[in-house]
Amino acid sequence: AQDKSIVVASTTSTQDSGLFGHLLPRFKARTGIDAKVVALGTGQALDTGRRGDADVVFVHARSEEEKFVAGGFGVKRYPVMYNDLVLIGPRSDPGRVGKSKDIVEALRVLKARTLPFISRGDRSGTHLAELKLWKEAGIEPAAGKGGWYKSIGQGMGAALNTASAAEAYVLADRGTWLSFRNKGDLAILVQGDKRLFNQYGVILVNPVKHPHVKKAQGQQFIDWLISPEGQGAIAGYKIDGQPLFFPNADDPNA
Amino acid sequence: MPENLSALDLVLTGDPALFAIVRLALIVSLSAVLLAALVGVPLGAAIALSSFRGRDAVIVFLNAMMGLPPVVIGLMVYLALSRSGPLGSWGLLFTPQAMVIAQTILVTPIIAALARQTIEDLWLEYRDELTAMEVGPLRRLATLVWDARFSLITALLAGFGRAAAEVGAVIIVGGNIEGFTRTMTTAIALETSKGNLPLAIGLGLVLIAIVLAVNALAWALRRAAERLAG
Amino acid sequence: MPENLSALDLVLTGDPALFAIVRLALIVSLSAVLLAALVGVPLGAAIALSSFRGRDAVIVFLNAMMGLPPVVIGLMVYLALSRSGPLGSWGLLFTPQAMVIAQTILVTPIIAALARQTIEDLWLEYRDELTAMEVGPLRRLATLVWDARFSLITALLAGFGRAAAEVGAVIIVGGNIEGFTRTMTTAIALETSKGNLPLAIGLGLVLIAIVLAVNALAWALRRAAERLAG
Amino acid sequence: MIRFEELTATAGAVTLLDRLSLTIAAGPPTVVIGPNGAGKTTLLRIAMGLLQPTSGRIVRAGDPRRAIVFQRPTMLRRTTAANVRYASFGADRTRELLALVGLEHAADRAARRLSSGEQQRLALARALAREPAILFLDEPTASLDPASTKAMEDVIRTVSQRGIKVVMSTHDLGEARRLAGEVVLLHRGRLVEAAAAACFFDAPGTAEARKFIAGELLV
Amino acid sequence: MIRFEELTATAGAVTLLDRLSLTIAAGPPTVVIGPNGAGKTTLLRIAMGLLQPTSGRIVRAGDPRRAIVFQRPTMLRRTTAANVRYASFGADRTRELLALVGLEHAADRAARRLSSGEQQRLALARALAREPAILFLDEPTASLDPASTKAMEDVIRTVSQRGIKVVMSTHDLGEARRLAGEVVLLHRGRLVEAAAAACFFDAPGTAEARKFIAGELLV
Ligand SMILES: Nc1ncnc2c1ncn2[C@@H]1O[C@H](COP(=O)(O)OP(=O)(O)OP(=O)(O)O)[C@@H](O)[C@H]1O
Ligand SMILES: Nc1ncnc2c1ncn2[C@@H]1O[C@H](COP(=O)(O)OP(=O)(O)OP(=O)(O)O)[C@@H](O)[C@H]1O
Ligand SMILES: [Mg+2]
Ligand SMILES: [Mg+2]
Repeated sequence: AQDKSIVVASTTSTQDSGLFGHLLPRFKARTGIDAKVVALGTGQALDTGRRGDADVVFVHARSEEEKFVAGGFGVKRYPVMYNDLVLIGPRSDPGRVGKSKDIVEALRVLKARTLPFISRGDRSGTHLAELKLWKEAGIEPAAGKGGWYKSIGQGMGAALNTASAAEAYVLADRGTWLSFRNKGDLAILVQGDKRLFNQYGVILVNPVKHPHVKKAQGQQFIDWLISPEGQGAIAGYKIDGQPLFFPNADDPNA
Repeated sequence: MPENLSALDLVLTGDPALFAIVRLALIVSLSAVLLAALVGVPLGAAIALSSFRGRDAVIVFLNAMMGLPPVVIGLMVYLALSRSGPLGSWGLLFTPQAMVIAQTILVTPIIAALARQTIEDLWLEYRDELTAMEVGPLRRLATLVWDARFSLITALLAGFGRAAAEVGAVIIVGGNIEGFTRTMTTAIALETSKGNLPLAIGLGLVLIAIVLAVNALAWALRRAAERLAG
Repeated sequence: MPENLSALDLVLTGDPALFAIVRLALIVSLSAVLLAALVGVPLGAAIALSSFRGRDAVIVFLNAMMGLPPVVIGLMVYLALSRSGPLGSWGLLFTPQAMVIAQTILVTPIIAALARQTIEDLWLEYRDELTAMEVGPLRRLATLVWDARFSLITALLAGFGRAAAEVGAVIIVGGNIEGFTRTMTTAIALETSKGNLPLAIGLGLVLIAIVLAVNALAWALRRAAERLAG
Repeated sequence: MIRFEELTATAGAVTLLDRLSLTIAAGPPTVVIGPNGAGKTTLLRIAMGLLQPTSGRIVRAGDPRRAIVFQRPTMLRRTTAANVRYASFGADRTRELLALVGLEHAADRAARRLSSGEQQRLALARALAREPAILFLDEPTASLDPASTKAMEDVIRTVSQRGIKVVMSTHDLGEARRLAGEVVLLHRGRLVEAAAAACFFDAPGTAEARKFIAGELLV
Repeated sequence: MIRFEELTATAGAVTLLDRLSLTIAAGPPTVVIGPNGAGKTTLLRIAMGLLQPTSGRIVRAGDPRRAIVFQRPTMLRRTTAANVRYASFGADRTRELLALVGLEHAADRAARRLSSGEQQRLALARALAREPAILFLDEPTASLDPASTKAMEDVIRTVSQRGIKVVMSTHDLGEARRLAGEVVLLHRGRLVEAAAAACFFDAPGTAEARKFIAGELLV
């Protein structure tokens, strides 16, 4: 092949959940393009795009993505899909937070009973979402640092591994959780709260800024993702019969 | 680590978080090197001095263990110390002690393999005399370690370099918990994944400066000891 | 890597993805060690043989460079090779070549520092004779490297161990792209973050087996050469 | 005290000793002579247990403590006194031994910095510190000045009279005459002649011995 | 050819050479004698340029090529022949030189496995391979058998007659008598006497020289 390939900077959650393993072969079959995915923290992924080291960024932190486009680094942001965050904790659930669907209430209980909580602490999309939730709960978790609130500065998988070994609570995206193999005694305790939704967007890196960006092939990738075929492929990715991501390219507000 | 600050700012303002991280990084890697030296040097010396069937295989194995992947060591220690693991009751996972354990496992073969080579080279020179003096195995070992001590420092420094720079194992067993098990290398990894590359590199330079300082100190001690030894 | 399969299954079924990963891991780390040896051994030897003001400082620096943090090296190579960096036009970021560059930088000081010590120990023995023979600097260097070659193998193996086990630098500059820049260590890191610890450890064991095989081969060659040299 | 039976030692294609049989009995020194490469050092090393013969047998009466002064002694990286102390067996006689070999003045100097002759003398002190029953000396006076050679020969005579069996090699035929009870002539790894010193020098039994005594080249 | 002016060499508290002045002129061998530790090796090493004196001056006429046979030569980890070839200057005379020192038979053996005497002979071949104008020999016959010693002395005489200046040390006063044009007696780093060989042995100018020749202990 005459080097039909693009570099996609994405996040660990999409890679660790196995979504790309599902999508890329289909994309390649359709277009003949190799999408090389580099899975990074959200901040690092955007930075990679900013430097022109990727052709496409595919992340989940809307405000950061909009900044990226506004700064002229990206052409246009397309919403692609969402998944949801879930509160994971020990099956025994010492805080009895699993009874309600209210994530903010659950966080208040954790803080009140100083139950161990693992924060990714890496300014990833998931981490930013977590901070927003603490804010809504009126809690400054930094006060618990080193005690019940452990900020580990690592990816989703590592955070789950830590929670599994430490029997702690942790906020995770459903996709990573479902594909995660080291669940141990952990289980989903809180889910379904609207505030837990997590939107993914895809952006072509601006070829005006970085002339070597493979504009046509990158756009082909984006077009495919938001096409009915791509959206169908996303919806079709399931683990144990459960979908991990929900396509919503047609939702202009996403 | 405070946002929007360069590593230089942190150093200049004497940032307490940075100070704690540096302290922990030094304690963990120096403890690991100390423990690894206590095991690795005698082990390397014992292999250098002995001859038995399968000795070559043991040396190959030891040399290969210099290539133990940190992530794998980290995982194994993690599984052992995890609550559901065999040593879970010790409650050591995600503590500095766990990091010392993992790094000790990582560094011991490096020190042992390099010490083996160094001591074997000296043994070639001493073998006849010590054998003729009927020096017993333990004393023989002690003599060679002592007389090779200046060359062995390089082996220890190689081990220290590995421990100080290593991130894969400590992040798994230590968990990179802010204010508790965050060391220089895990902090650098974190800033990298945040996309805060200038701070990451700044911290890297601080780490390199610290490693340099430790090396300079070790060399100064060596030179002083050499002068005393005449 | 296919899900739900143990590393043993992958090995036994001759999984092509695993095979490609092993191949790349070997190519990258062996190339890095080769390049590092080409630079590091002469460099270490040159320092061992020379005497100049500030030599101690150079040795301290070299020893300290054994502790270069892979993540920092990774970042620096990343920034240099990035499209916005000085060498961006080479288009090497996220390629195996970038991984070789980063690992070469990482391993060169290790090989140089260990070679320096080994050759300095031999130089003590040869100095008078070679000086009396007025052997020129280049020939002197070649003679010592050649005559110390059997001991130097341990230095090369230490470098290989570091390169084979290293993940921090290669993941940053290689990007761990499936089918392209995924090596054993980055695959292990990925499986770890997927929580697939048995597969991660299984791959780790495969990696250790490969490192063992390379070491055994190196040792066998050394023994054969030793026998030939008499 | 030691009997060698049909000792053969080879290294690769080279024969170091060739079916050598010899009995070393108590009494005045046994002196091994022979051209360079004859196998003198090899014989002493085998007797000392440092080298295993390829074939043949070594029979010892009991397990007498042995000590050796190598042809090229290696000093440990310590002071002169510490080298002797290191080797000491039983009571510490370091001062006395250093005085015996004339090195009191260098007691606290790094042993590896001593001159060759000084090192050879230190090696003797070290060997004596082991209080051996058999003492092997490989060309012990080769680097010594005339006065030290005399002194060393006196030491050898003294320890020999005290009952220590001395087995030594030398290239100095005068020295062999002065010290030997028995002379052993080696050539190319073979034992040419072993005889009481008086007989050997006055009436050598072989042409090779006659030639060697005359200082002629053996081929 | 070489003049030493007020050479002093110290190492720590030890004085190796003490204000030594000496002129070495072309002609028959200069033989340096003196007790162990007198400074003979030190003097040769300084003359060879391997050691820097602490003070004093060395004046050389031109830059004649020098070679040395050390008291304890170090063999490179190669064969006997390769050791000579390594040192060769100009045309390769390895075979000829090995024949000269009687080591043709050992040409392909590992040099480090040679016996001490063989190594000493090899070291001479190696030094001659450099085609030196000045040849330093530090006790070149110390480990040689009587026949080899004779042969070595013949070699020394021959090269000396061919115009190579030989400066050697020895403990063998007979050898000094046989070879020396000039004798230099050192004691404790000081030059005691430097004189033509005939004068030195027949009419030593100092009490120390008289004692040394008589084989008495110098204190
Ligand atoms: N680097 C050094 N440090 C301390 N002392 C030294 C050093 N080098 C030599 N000496 C001492 O200087 C003295 C002279 O040594 P040198 O080797 O020149 O003696 P020499 O005349 O060659 O003796 P020998 O006949 O035993 O070979 C000796 O007493 C030796 O111990
Ligand atoms: N390990 C070895 N491999 C090959 N040849 C050897 C080995 N050791 C000794 N030789 C050879 O065996 C012969 C005997 O050596 P040895 O050292 O016993 O001689 P020697 O009689 O002590 O000689 P010298 O008078 O020179 O000290 C020599 O020719 C030497 O080169
Ligand atoms: Mg010998
Ligand atoms: Mg000397």
